[in-house]
Amino acid sequence: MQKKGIIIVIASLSVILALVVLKSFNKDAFLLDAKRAHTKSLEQTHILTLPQFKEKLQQMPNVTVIDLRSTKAFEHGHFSQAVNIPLAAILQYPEFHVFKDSTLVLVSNSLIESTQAWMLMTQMGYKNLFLFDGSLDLLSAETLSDSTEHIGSEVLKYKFQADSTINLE
Amino acid sequence: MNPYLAGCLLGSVLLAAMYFSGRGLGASGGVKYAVVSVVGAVAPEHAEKSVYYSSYFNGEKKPLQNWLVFEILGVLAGGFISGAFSGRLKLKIEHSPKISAKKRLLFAFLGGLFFVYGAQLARGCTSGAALSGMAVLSTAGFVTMVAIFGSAYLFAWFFRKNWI
Amino acid sequence: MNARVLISIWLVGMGLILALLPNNQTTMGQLKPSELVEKMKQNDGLISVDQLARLLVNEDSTILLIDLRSPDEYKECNIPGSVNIPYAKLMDKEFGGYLEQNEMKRIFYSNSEIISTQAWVLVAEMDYKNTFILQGGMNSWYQTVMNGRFEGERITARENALFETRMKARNLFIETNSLPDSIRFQFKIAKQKNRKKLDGGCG
Amino acid sequence: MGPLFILSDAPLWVDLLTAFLIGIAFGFALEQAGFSSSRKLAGMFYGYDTTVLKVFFTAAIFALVGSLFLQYFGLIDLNLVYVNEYYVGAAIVGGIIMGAGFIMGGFCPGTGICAVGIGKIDALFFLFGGFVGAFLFAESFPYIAEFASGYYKGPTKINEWMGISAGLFTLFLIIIAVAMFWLTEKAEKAFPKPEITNEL
Repeated sequence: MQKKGIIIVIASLSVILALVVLKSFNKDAFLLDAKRAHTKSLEQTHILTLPQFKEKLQQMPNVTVIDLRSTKAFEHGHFSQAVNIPLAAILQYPEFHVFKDSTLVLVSNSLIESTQAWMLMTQMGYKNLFLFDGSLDLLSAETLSDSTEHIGSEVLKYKFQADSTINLE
Repeated sequence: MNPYLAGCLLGSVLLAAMYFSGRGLGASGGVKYAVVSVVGAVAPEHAEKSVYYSSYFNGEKKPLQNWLVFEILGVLAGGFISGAFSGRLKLKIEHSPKISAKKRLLFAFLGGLFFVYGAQLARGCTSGAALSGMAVLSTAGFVTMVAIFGSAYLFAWFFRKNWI
Repeated sequence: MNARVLISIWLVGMGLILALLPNNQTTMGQLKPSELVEKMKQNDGLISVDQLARLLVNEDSTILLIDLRSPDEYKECNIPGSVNIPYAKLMDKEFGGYLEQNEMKRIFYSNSEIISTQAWVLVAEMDYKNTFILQGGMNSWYQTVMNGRFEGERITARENALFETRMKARNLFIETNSLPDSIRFQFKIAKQKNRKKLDGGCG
Repeated sequence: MGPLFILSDAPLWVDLLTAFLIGIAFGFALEQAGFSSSRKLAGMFYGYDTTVLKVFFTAAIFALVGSLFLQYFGLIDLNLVYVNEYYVGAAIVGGIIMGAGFIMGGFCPGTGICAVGIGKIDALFFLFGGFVGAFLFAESFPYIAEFASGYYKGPTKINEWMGISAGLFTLFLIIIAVAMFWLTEKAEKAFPKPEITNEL
């Protein structure tokens, strides 16, 4: 009777411990839940406008640019420090975890795509992660033109006027 | 049964209630719903006027169509099954030899009155507030638990003749 | 070794494991990263400004248009029929009724696409369906619907229809946003969630 | 994923049937623990039989530990499990009245109903008293409503109030419980009442 009790106690404890260890080593799981990702995204420091992006590239030469476009578009022209990881294949990329501690900037042709990647990677525990607030289509990929005046895209560029004549501000 | 084993059994019942219905166990609430529906049937006008009763009659559900009422019926059946299982079924008045059976019944009646009155005030009895409340880490559960056991220990000296 | 020692060892062991668990328990119904990427790949969560204009003009009643901008921006101007849930308050319980459902089409919009995409990801990973991002956001709405000059000659019926839809949507937008504030916001307060109250206790 | 019937909008009768089945298991567990005897229950307050304390704490901690593990493995959403509303004054005063009722009657409502199930007549009177108590409360409610609904703190959790994680609080609770189990066994040796405990 006593022996049986000891066996039950030890067995149940080790089963739970094993399950917990298994879960914590599971790679296909988020580190941050939706609530924390939401809090993190509220800081808005991850959105880089063009001038901020250029500054970042100059200040930190070891920034890694993650180019989310298709391989074809990437081969056409890209940043010198860019790595091509299409969003669809982002989890299959072999050395994905290597970037865990470096500063990363996500770029793409579509803001939706880079924001999705940002949310995904933030929840997977990537920290110094930024996204470029703009489309690569509009830039020449190798040289960033200085002439483009750029404010964040999340600013309304128009003003509502009741008389239906709407002016660009 | 070994108390710790019985505790684990009771704990798994509580866990099942949380897992299936998202709530803890309870008992005094069933008593309340029985009283509410009796009052509603006997004196409908009074029940309609009263702030307390009317809140139980304005929903779609009848007061007796309640989780707790059915749970309590189950407790009655479960006690019977277990009693039959262990050969403890017997009509009797259990009391200390130092007091008469009548006195025991009077105190049992008073005890029930106080207990359910207090449970209504605290929104839960030992099972609904203390046990289930502790299992979900609710502050109310811990406070009620400490108050129940604390006051019972305080009053224990006055009623020692009833028990020992 | 009696029962008390056994249960004590068992409980303390469980307690130690629990105390050492990381405190970032995943919330309910959260997708795995691979499942979320699958959802992103499908790319069916987008709606263009013209599609939205058509839905508005046809008075589609299955859409739930959600403005994620700040209350000030919302008051300045908003797309007719939208309710304002500022992005900062998206995860608040009171707006749960808008997110935790599969029936209505949620359309998130902000001035651009970043904030609405963030909201889209948060809802998508809770495994709710029927969520859309307004492509280009409010800026694109202005550019296409409000300021859009129809280029080229209007030849085909299709082009004609597109132009008409834009015109109607533009008029609708101007009409509703020109109304005095007291009328504009009378019916447009985001409803509190009406999920059934948790039942329990025995009081 | 749990709680099953909250997330799935199950029809009412399924929920009520579950309630009945859970009730049977509840009554069975209470009776097997010996809670159908008022003298065993009262024994806790005089130290000769501390079964109540052992069962009570083991059950609460078992359910707590179980629910936290279920949450960790994503099987239950604890946000959807009812957390008792905290009315400070009502909880304390109600608890004190309940303690007095406990030592007078020797049952609590759950154990009383379970004892009725095996034919205890004193438990039946306890239950009658309970009906009267509930009736008196309903009738006196208008006079005490202000107190009963005052000092409202919402469904707060004690670990959040203390600012620590649920797991850490559980560990503290377990350590307290284990110390209490040890003390109760000492008490049973210090205040033995063999003439009562042998009878039970």
